[in-house]
Amino acid sequence: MSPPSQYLIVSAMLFSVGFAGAALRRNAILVLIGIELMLNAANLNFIAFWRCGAHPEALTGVMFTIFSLAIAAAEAAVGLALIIAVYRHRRTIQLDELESLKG
Amino acid sequence: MNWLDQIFVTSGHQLVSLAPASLQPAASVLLTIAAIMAVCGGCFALTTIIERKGLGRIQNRRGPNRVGPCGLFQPLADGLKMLTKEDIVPSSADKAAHFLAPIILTVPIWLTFSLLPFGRNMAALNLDSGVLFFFALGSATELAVFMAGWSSQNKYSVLGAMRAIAQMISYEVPLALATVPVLMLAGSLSLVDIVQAQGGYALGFVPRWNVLTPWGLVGFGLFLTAATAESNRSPFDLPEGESELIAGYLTEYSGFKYALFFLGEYLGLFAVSGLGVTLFLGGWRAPLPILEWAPSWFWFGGKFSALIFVFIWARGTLPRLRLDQLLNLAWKFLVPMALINMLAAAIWHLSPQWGGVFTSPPMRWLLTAAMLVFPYVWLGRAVNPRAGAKREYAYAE
Amino acid sequence: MLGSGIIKGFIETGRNFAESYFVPERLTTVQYPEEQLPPHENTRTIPFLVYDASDPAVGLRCTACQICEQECPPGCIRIVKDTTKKPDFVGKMQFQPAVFEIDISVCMGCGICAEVCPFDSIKMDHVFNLCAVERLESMLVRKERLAKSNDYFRSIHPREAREIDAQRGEEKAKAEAKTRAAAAAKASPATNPVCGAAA
Amino acid sequence: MPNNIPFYLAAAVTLGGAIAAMSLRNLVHCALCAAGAFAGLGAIYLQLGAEFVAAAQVLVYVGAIAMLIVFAILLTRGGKVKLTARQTAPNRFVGFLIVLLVCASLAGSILRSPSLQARTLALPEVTAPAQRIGENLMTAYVLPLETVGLLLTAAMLGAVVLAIREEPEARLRSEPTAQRRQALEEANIS
Repeated sequence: MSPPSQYLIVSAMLFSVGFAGAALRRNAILVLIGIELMLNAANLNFIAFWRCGAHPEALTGVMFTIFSLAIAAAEAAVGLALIIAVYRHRRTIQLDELESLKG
Repeated sequence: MNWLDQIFVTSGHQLVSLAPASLQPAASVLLTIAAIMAVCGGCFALTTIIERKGLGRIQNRRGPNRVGPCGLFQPLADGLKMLTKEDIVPSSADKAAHFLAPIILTVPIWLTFSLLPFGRNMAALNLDSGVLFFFALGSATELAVFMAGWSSQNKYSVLGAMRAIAQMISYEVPLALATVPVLMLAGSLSLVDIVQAQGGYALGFVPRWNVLTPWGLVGFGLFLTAATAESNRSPFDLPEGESELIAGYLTEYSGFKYALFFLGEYLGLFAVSGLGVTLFLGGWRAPLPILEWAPSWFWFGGKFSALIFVFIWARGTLPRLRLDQLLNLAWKFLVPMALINMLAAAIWHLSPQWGGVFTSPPMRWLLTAAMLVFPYVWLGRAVNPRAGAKREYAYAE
Repeated sequence: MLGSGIIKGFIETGRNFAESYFVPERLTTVQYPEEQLPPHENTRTIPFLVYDASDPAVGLRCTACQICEQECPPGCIRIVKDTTKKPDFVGKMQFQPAVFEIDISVCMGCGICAEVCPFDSIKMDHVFNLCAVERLESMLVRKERLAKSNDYFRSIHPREAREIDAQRGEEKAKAEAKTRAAAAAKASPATNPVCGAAA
Repeated sequence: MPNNIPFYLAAAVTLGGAIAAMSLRNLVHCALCAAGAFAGLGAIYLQLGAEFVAAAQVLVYVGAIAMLIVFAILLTRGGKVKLTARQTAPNRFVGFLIVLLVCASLAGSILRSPSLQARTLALPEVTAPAQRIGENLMTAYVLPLETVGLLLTAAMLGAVVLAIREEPEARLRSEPTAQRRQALEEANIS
């Protein structure tokens, strides 16, 4: 079995990919996917730390991941509903074209 | 009796022990995979011919009877035809997704078979959260359906895929809710434990299967309905409604890829049938104490075949639903009924502790049955408001 | 109650399935090449020509009047008149077709030729196994293949054949009576120019 | 280390899917690759002994969120979006730089941490049985569970309200306008 740092490094790479995507892509849906990837990276950390932590029988990391999953589902639902609502009004979901609040 | 019951397990062990010691874990895994794939593939071939012949008999026809004795080699001929047909990919299709969709559809369904206990000690994997895994793998097929529909770049394909996804998402809810009472009372998500919990006989001869309780009967009905919809079978086969959508998301598929979709459909049917047998019909348990001498896999196979026959019977009987009827049935009837069923199961479970009249089994029976019959009648009226009214036809008569 | 109709349907189809092994009414299909249902009398496929008695060369009812050729909507009939006349069944001198061809790859089986024929000669057949490996020569049916006996016509269209036979019998009897009368008249000095050639 | 091959495979699927999801042009491809990444993570969870979380991951992410994203893409005609000039070369370079920087800083701290290096995982001892998770949810975590339930209900309602289409005729047919129209008609008649 691999040492925990392997899982953490995979998680770090996943997080950085998600972060770069969320920061640079201009499509709102892709930004949302990037955020989901970052959330997943965090979940992987929780599971890895639970697995090799001192008290795995307490299931803390697992419980946290389960709640995180539920919240991610809620976030995706609301986020995508927002994107669809924005698309109805502005006919675009390219973030650099949604600039009416720019000073 | 015991050697016959465990014949597959022991012969499997003997086969594996022939391999060198370092390769034995891999050999065991490979043998299990090969066994499951061979049995399910054989079942697939057999079911196609039995379904066609059964449908024929139901419709006063004979069905295929030309290839081989009684037409039994028809699946071979069909398979040969499918394999040798030209594989056409539309020029505007998204090649990668079009290629991957049938594979992604079939792989999760194969995986589900590793969870089913086909007999005593005959589950390939005893996962602790088996039922949840089953549903997770089932939901992965939705993505494959979307890929197939979208990558074909065909309006009918996209429409068919959208219908299929709407249907699968809607019916996943009652499917999962119908299984919840079983999980609640068995106290486990593992399929092996659920079969274990259905052991023994009440009054010495009535098996303690879940289907023989009021909540189990209702749950089984809900499960069967939702499972039919989930595996896209008639009367819920709108995604492939050929009168409206040609063949739905399969329109642009031909040759071997089409065969894979076909296979996936039947394997999905087998998977939900196996799950239904395990959850409600007592898995591999014998129906009567005096029949315990027959091997456990025989009972599983028998119940499994009976359930498949019920699906074929339903296909030959019921006309296809309209899309709004389909969604109404799911959200206005199946889901509320499943929720009430959960409540009834909880009362069934807890009523012995209340003491008094509730400890006697007939009282529990009456109480839970009453809890379920009245909502059934009431919700049935809500879902079909014109029931009993005389129909008027615009042009006929 | 919800589901009562569904159960009724299940019972009916279940009976269909189970009884199909015992009750012939529940299994109505026929295994085609081995068993064949007799075609209905009014079935029509392609036309054929009726001949009386046993020799098609003599008894062919067709008089090459070419009405069918003109009426045929797709124009699949070709008729060439013979140069000499022969006596028909009432003894009247008529032409016979030297060539009578139907291109059955063009024929649409409408039956108009049979309707317009004043001599009850062209009728619609019941044969339907008309496929061939070649599409020109074997699809062009000539007089020899078209000619079929009146017995055959009686066997496939018994009702119509009975009527026609009765009618023709009447006509023949009338013609014979006329000839007899003419013969009787010949014995007396008066002559009848119509029935010059008594059979 | 043959034991590690499944992990490397799952990690490769996860990272490859994530990178493809963030760099491909076609939005539907992006969503499908993201679904692949989510499924790969599920495999890693399964390997780590968290069966329940793995199943929930596949059920929620592949079954629900990926489908939601795909539906949103189709509803916003995102599959056929035109690329603007700004969305090309510099982006990719900057993205690579960001990935490298973030990853290097995180990986550096992970690799230098002595407590992580020392501990290795012992495989068979730890699992997360579903029964224990359920007991935990019903005892220690009952308040968070209720809160999540409330949050999900609120999110569902919010999503419906946000995404519901406002019908133009509905406003015409609404009460005050109808009254006004009736009043206007009466005025016209008189």
